Amino acid sequence: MIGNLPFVACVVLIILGLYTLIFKRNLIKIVIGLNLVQCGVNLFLITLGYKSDSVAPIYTMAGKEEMVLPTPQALTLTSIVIGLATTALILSFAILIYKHYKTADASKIRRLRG
Amino acid sequence: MINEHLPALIIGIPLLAAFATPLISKINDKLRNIFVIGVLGATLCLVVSLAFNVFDNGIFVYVMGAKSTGLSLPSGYRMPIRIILEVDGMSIFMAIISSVVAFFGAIYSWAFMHKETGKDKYYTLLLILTAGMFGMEFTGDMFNFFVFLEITSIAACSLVGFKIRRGESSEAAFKTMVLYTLGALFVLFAVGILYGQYDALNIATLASRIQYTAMDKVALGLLVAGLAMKAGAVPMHMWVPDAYAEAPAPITMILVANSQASLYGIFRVCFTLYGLTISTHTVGWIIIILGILSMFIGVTMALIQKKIKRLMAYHAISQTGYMLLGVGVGLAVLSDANALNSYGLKAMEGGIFHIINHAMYKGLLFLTAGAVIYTTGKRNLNELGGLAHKMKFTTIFFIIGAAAIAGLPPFNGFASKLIIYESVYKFNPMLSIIAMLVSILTLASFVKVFQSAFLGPEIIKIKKEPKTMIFAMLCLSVIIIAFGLFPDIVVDKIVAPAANALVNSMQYIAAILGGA
Amino acid sequence: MMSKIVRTITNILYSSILIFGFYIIMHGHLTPGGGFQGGAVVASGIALVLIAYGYDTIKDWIKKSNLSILESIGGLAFIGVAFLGIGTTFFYNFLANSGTLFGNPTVIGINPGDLNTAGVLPLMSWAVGLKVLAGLGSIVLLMAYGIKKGDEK
Amino acid sequence: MIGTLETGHGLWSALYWLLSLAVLFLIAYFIYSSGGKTVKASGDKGKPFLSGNEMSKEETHVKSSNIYWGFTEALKSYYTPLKGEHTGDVNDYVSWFVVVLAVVLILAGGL
Repeated sequence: MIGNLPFVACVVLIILGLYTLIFKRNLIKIVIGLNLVQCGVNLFLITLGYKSDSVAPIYTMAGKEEMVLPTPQALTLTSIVIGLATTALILSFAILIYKHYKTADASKIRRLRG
Repeated sequence: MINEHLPALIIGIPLLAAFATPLISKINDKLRNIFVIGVLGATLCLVVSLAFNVFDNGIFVYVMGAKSTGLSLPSGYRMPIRIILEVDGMSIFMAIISSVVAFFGAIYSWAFMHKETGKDKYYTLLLILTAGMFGMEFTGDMFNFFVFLEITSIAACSLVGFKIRRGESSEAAFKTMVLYTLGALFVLFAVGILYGQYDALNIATLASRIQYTAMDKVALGLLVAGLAMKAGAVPMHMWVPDAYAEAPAPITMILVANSQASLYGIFRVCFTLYGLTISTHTVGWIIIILGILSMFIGVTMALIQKKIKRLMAYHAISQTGYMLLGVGVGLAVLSDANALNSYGLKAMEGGIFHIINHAMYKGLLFLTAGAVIYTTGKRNLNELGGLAHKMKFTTIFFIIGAAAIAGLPPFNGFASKLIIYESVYKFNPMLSIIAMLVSILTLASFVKVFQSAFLGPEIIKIKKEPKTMIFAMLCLSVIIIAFGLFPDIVVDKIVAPAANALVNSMQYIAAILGGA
Repeated sequence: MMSKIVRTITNILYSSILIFGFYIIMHGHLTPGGGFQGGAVVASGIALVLIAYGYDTIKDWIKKSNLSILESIGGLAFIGVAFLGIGTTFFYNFLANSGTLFGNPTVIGINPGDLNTAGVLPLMSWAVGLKVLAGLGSIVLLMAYGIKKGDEK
Repeated sequence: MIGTLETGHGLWSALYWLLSLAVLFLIAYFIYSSGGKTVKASGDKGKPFLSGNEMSKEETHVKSSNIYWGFTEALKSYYTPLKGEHTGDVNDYVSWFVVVLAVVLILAGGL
């Protein structure tokens, strides 16, 4: 059971992120919600690669113990890099929107509708 | 020698050119434009030559970084460990669309973006977007698919918000980016679920191992929902009119191709990844329902729009519905060999044929809308009128595009819609009747655009449209008319191999894993 | 511009942050880390200087156009190295075990690690590192510029 | 024959269609040319009749929001909720996505 705790945590993170995305109106909070979902997914990936009693896959420290498979960690790293790029882009758009609309309230930023 | 490396070159050359573009911009603007158009033209040639290769020799496998290009399984391995590009009929079909659209988009941009600043970034992002689309279409690896999906998302949203002087552009880009990121994260989650169960990321290996357990069903739902959102299916379509209307016209044309690359993702997941195990009837009906909703709500919303590009964006949603309907019917009868041969395969051919037709005529329509906005500076249909007096070429191109999208013979839209109507009628007559009704409403709303923008007395002053814009529109019109006059050649040569590639998922698996 | 204390600490710290970042980039093929992480560390040094001294002071020190060129060079180098392997395949590691630059064979077992191994991977680490430090640095600078411009109105 | 597409139920050829269109056009032209040539469209006869109102040329242009007014008015009960759903609010966009995700998960999961 205790081994499944990280999976529960990542589902909780994703649900919290979706809650933030649906119910919070501040643009920055929406970005934070996206990042929460992303953290949940990253936690899920990194948990998949976890193996108890094994060492980090660093070649020069190879002992007798088993190594963790590095693929999920590589996936997580790639996902983090992509997440950084998307977050930077979204935040820049948030800055631009604030400059044009003079508000960060998503319910007031609705010139495009219908 | 160059033949062996075609898939890698098609992705690599636009990417290399993208990073070189800012440096070349420092020298000269004109040189940079010629460079970008030349690179995209060369990519188009490479795609065509790869297409001949694939149609002649079957599936093309390219292993990145291996000792030889086709070595997917080095001796002693039971599963591929490297990133593999796998090009079959469907992939190359989508790549043809992407490369044609990107090439004409770059030509059109020359005059259209003339007055803007920051054009070096514009062309860099355009090339990255193109490379990302090729990557999504060629890759044989689920995680790599996610990476290219995000590359296209980031490049597309930056281009949507390119005109930072307009608040609406930033608004559209923000909304689109939130949805794109969320959808891509769910795709990544699904990839994680699949990887956790089967220890593989390669699509062919996953397809050969998949059991369709409860977790696989969750992964399928996440993949279908995430990718359908990016393809613009109703009711997750709200970003489409925002993004399509605010992006510069040539980018809108490429965004259509980008959405279709996500559509390709749905088809690849449903047919190849889950093809052997899926309960095709349920998933097929999910896709059909999404398609019907998209068709109907898209076209009815389009009828009441006041802005020219927003109206066309709603039509893009509606036309996506036809593709989902055609291929969804094929998926629904995939396990029933009799039905598949009698009408399922034809419906898929219709849906897939509609993809290329839609990219061409919707691209042409967006380009004419761009020409209208460029010459008049107005987006609202209420302020337009009498454009046909001065913009004779644009008017003719608009008529061609509108007739094609409304399914008037002898243009290409009619040919693909006819296939969809007739084959879907055998599956379920109701669906076919809805599709015809939608087609009538499409014609009605384009009559409205034509009447209010192009006919009537001259009420506004306009300037003439530049030559490069006319050239790009002319080429797309020629393609549309050629496809309309000789639809059989297109269907036989490129559409039928694509439909067969989707149906025969065993071939896709065997190309990587040997005769397993 | 922040207080004297912050500026003094920044003066002491930023050189070691930069060196640490370049160390991580350089040892990407031996230890945890690599191009992205090292580049991010270097960019955090840029962010530290930006916060301590303010945008007006720093804009004369770090030019955005130079960062943009550096970013292009990083991207070009990465794809260029991938293209160099096209004699065999795209992304082929043609330097590994060749005995030339980064060409030593990897020693198996517990050892301190040899910097001169792994073929094209260190080159790619450097390319990615350059790209990330230039990219993140310009993101931080541009955001500071954008917020500042918004305040003036 | 080149240009003939098999559509699953029948055949379609754009070239034959164009050929028959040309024949029809010829017949129509024949009928048109055999008519009288004495009518002249000059003076008040050639002008459009606008319910007796005098209007300038610019005013005669029908604005796009006036086209299909009757259609949208008749389907008001359909359009009002539909337009109400397109709020342009990013929170609503995400909620629709989550709703569809849930529905697809339930359907695909076979519950």
